[in-house]
Amino acid sequence: MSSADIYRELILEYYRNPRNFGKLDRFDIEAHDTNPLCGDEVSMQIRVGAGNTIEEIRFSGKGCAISQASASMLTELAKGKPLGWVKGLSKEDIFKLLGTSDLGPSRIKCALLGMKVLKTGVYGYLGAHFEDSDADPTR
Amino acid sequence: MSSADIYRELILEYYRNPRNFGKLDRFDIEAHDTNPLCGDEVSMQIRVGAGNTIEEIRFSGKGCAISQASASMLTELAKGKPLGWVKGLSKEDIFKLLGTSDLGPSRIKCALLGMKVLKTGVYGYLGAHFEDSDADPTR
Amino acid sequence: MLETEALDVEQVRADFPILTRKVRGKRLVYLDSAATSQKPKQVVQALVDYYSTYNSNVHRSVHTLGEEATAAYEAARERTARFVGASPKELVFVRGTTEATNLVRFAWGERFVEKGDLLVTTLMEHHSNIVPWQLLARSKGARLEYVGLTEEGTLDLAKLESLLKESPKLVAVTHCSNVLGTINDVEKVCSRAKSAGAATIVDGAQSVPHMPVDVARIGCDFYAFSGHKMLGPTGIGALVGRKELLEKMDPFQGGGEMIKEVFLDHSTWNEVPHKFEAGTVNIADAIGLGAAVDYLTGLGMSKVRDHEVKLMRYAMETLNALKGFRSYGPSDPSTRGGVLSFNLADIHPHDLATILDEEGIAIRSGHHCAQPLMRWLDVAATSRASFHVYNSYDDVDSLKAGLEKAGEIFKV
Amino acid sequence: MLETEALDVEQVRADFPILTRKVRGKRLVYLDSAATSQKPKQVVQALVDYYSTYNSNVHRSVHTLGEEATAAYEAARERTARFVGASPKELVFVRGTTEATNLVRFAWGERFVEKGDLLVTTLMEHHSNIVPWQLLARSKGARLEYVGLTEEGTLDLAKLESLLKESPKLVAVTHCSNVLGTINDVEKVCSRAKSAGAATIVDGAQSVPHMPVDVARIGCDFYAFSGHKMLGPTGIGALVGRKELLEKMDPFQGGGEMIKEVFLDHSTWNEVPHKFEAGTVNIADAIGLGAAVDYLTGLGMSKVRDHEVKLMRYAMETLNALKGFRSYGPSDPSTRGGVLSFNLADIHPHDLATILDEEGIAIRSGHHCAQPLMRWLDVAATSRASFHVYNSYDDVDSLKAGLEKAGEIFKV
Ligand SMILES: Cc1ncc(COP(=O)(O)O)c(C=O)c1O
Ligand SMILES: Cc1ncc(COP(=O)(O)O)c(C=O)c1O
Repeated sequence: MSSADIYRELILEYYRNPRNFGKLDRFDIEAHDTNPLCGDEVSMQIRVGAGNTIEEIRFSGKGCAISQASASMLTELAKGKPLGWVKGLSKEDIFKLLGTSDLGPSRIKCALLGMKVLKTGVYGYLGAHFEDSDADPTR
Repeated sequence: MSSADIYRELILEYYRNPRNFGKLDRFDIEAHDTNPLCGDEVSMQIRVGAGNTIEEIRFSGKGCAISQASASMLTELAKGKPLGWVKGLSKEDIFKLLGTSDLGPSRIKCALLGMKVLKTGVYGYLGAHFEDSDADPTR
Repeated sequence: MLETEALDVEQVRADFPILTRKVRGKRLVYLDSAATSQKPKQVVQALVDYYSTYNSNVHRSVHTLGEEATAAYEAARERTARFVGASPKELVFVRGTTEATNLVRFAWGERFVEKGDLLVTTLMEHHSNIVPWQLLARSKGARLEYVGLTEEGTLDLAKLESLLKESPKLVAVTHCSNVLGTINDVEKVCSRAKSAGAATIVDGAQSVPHMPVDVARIGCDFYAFSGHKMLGPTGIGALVGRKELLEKMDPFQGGGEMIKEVFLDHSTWNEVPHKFEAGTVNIADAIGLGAAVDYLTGLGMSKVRDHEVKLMRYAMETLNALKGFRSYGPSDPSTRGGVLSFNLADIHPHDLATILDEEGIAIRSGHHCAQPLMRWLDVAATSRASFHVYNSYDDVDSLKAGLEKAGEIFKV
Repeated sequence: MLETEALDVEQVRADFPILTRKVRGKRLVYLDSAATSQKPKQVVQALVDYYSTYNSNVHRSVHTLGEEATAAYEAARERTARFVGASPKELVFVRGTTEATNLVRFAWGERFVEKGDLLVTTLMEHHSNIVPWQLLARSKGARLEYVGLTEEGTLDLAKLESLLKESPKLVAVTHCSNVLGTINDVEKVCSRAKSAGAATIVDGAQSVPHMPVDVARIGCDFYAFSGHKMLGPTGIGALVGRKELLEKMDPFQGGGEMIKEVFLDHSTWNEVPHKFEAGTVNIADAIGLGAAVDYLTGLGMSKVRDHEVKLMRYAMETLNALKGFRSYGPSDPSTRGGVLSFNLADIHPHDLATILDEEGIAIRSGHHCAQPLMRWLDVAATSRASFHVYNSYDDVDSLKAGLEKAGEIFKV
């Protein structure tokens, strides 16, 4: 897959006009992470609604098109879902959102940063333990 | 030169029956050094006589035949000489005593350990500065 | 300069086997030498020779292999020291620049820095010339202050002077910035720092590989550099230090080789530089570094420098014409080292690097281990193209074409 | 054991180009593997491949070469970790055993050891497992005590027990002595130390190269070893540490790669093991160590061990018959590693080594970085023959002939 394919309209569109970008006034969950190897940053805030659902979700951050677009796409997908749904999220889901899995190992970390932040936040809220290996492309 | 030549009678004789081995009751100069790379040790004591001569000299130490024999031979040579004579000593003098210069670089350090101790002691006594390079086989 | 005196790039390239490799079907255009340089076959051959004919531990050995290995290791020390104008007794082999600054932190800093002391570094440093001083300041209750930068990305010398009035214990400065390319007048900085009573450490990671360096003229107390950026193997580098200072310092790591005698309750130390080389040293790679020094010496460091200035001039002219192209650091190529950091419109450097990679072009993207500088530049990251002896105008042209393609994809 | 299952020494020897070399006109008889082992061509080839096809800096790179180098480096970590029964997140690449113990001294010791604390090591340690604890004790005002030895050169376990009653903070012990050959029951020592609340560090420099090792079974907190003694390149080794402990520890060296974020006044750290790998790592040699691990795994570590026990048995039988021959350490070859220290009459080990060298035989002579042990043995130095996979009965026979010649020259 060529880079022209990776950076198709959709990703560029989300990069330049990210959905759910910003902060919430009231929120129950907040998480932040950076990719130490490339410096990308993503924060997420979630307001939990009735029945432990993701009532509202916002992200902010800076970084490459892949990290920011995938975080933005993920917030759209997550909105309205029960918190427990987050546990089932896998990297394949992210690849589906992005429309590609053909990323080098370092770019995969960019793609999965949003998911890592979302899981960290939700698992912390649920009192569960986040297993790093899920977001580790070397495994 | 083969090792049978290096370890000729003379060196073995000095190794097993070192001349001037031991300690002085009264002495004006004392110096000690070890070869950190192989652990050989040599100490020397000198009693300074009239006209700044080496009136009495003893050495002690432990180590290989080459380090101990050359230190012992050197004490014999030095005895009675003026202190200033020590300054002119060079590694060639030691090779002459040993009857060989065909030693690998690490064994040269063994051969020159006695001279290094003698120079350190005498230079200290004369207030002079001992230049290491003299006894450094890598120079 | 006569044309015959210039570097013969084609001849140089023939010494670097990796350059014949294809990346994603394209010719490899390697523009990431500031991260690590490629290695000429002479360096690799030095490793192969060592391992296949005289591999042995050094210094404590009486047998032939051991004496050959020791002689080669010490000869490499001698050649590397002479290469930067130092004496071999003043050169400690370390893993690289980072280990060198950390050695100074522990062996000099823990001994000589006290509560309330001031340490000075600059905003353009690599993390390896910042974090050790942060850790030292924390452990000793000292203060760490930064010399800021001018608009052009050079040191704010007025700020330096005002910090020097506070009698700092240490001034740490890079010879050449790995992001801005700025070459600092380290001779002047060290002389001013010395007058103020400060010890000085110069980070030579981006200078020693690219220009003639003479530590005696610079007049610093410590000078650090990495072998892998100067055509040498990974895992080896050097700290050069003034002998009297090295002798006064505590040892760094404890173990074999650095001791003179070990008793149950205490130990005494070997002579410098061995006092700082604990345990089995990186014999093969030190010898490989010696071969890299020979290779560079053979080319001539002035020629290497001239070549890179010419390349930089061409690159700046060529790339500045691109829409949305913005570069950082001094505008005069002759005052910079061979690194060019830039951004292209709103394309994130990682995305840019991915697109260029598809064209066989290797650049670096990110914070370049200089986060404080990134914040000062007010960017999250930059792209960086960096040169070495094997780069040519063709490589710059390829980069330009790659950037044009990226501009199209991102609809810049 | 079926004969067909034994190591095929001739086949192994064909992998080691250096063994075809002549020394002083004689066949090279290399009996100094405890100092550093020779390297099979597979290891050297891994270095050549790296440098000539995918050399690049790791971890911070988006381009193809960088991703290949990163993948190879991390794969080497994975294979090396599995080789000793650890997880890759628990394995820090260092220069060698010495850097590993010093890392623990600084990153664990400076953090967790306090004034008045007790540190315990043993009389049979290499300087690299003594000097760091002396320095730590001095810097913290702690005490260092030694477990003594029995007549046979094994640990005095009664002394260990009495020291454990004083609740030491650390017990440092070697898996296999580089002088006596003694293999310690480190599983037992660690379990006793753990019950007493002590952290444990095991020096695996002489065990990992020669026998199957499983750190999980040993149950230590830290395990250290060197690549260059296990058929790998110089300049690389490993510290294995329990993940929770590594996470709690301070960083060691500061710089690139080990940080997460750097601000002007403080920094935060990367995840383990990267937190302890500051600066550009020794990429090529880590990959080379991975190749050495593959080579040893291919041979099978049990076979390696069996081979060395057989050689040791033959050597002890053969050499003990010589006039004036005296060896040190346990008398049962099956309880020892592949090192045999000895003296021949009153011939100093250096003189012996010089005479043997003339026969092409490389042995080590001196204090073997174990001066406290030398004092306990009441000798200034010993000679040491040590074995690895490429040694054969022929080598032992050559040694015997060489010692006989030395005896003649010295008129023993
Ligand atoms: C038992 C033992 N521990 C530690 C070391 C030190 O290893 P290195 O010199 O590779 O750091 C050695 C070898 O020199 C050794 O034999
Ligand atoms: C200016 C500068 N200083 C220090 C370093 C650190 O060098 P190393 O990673 O070899 O320790 C680098 C390169 O990474 C650099 O560019």
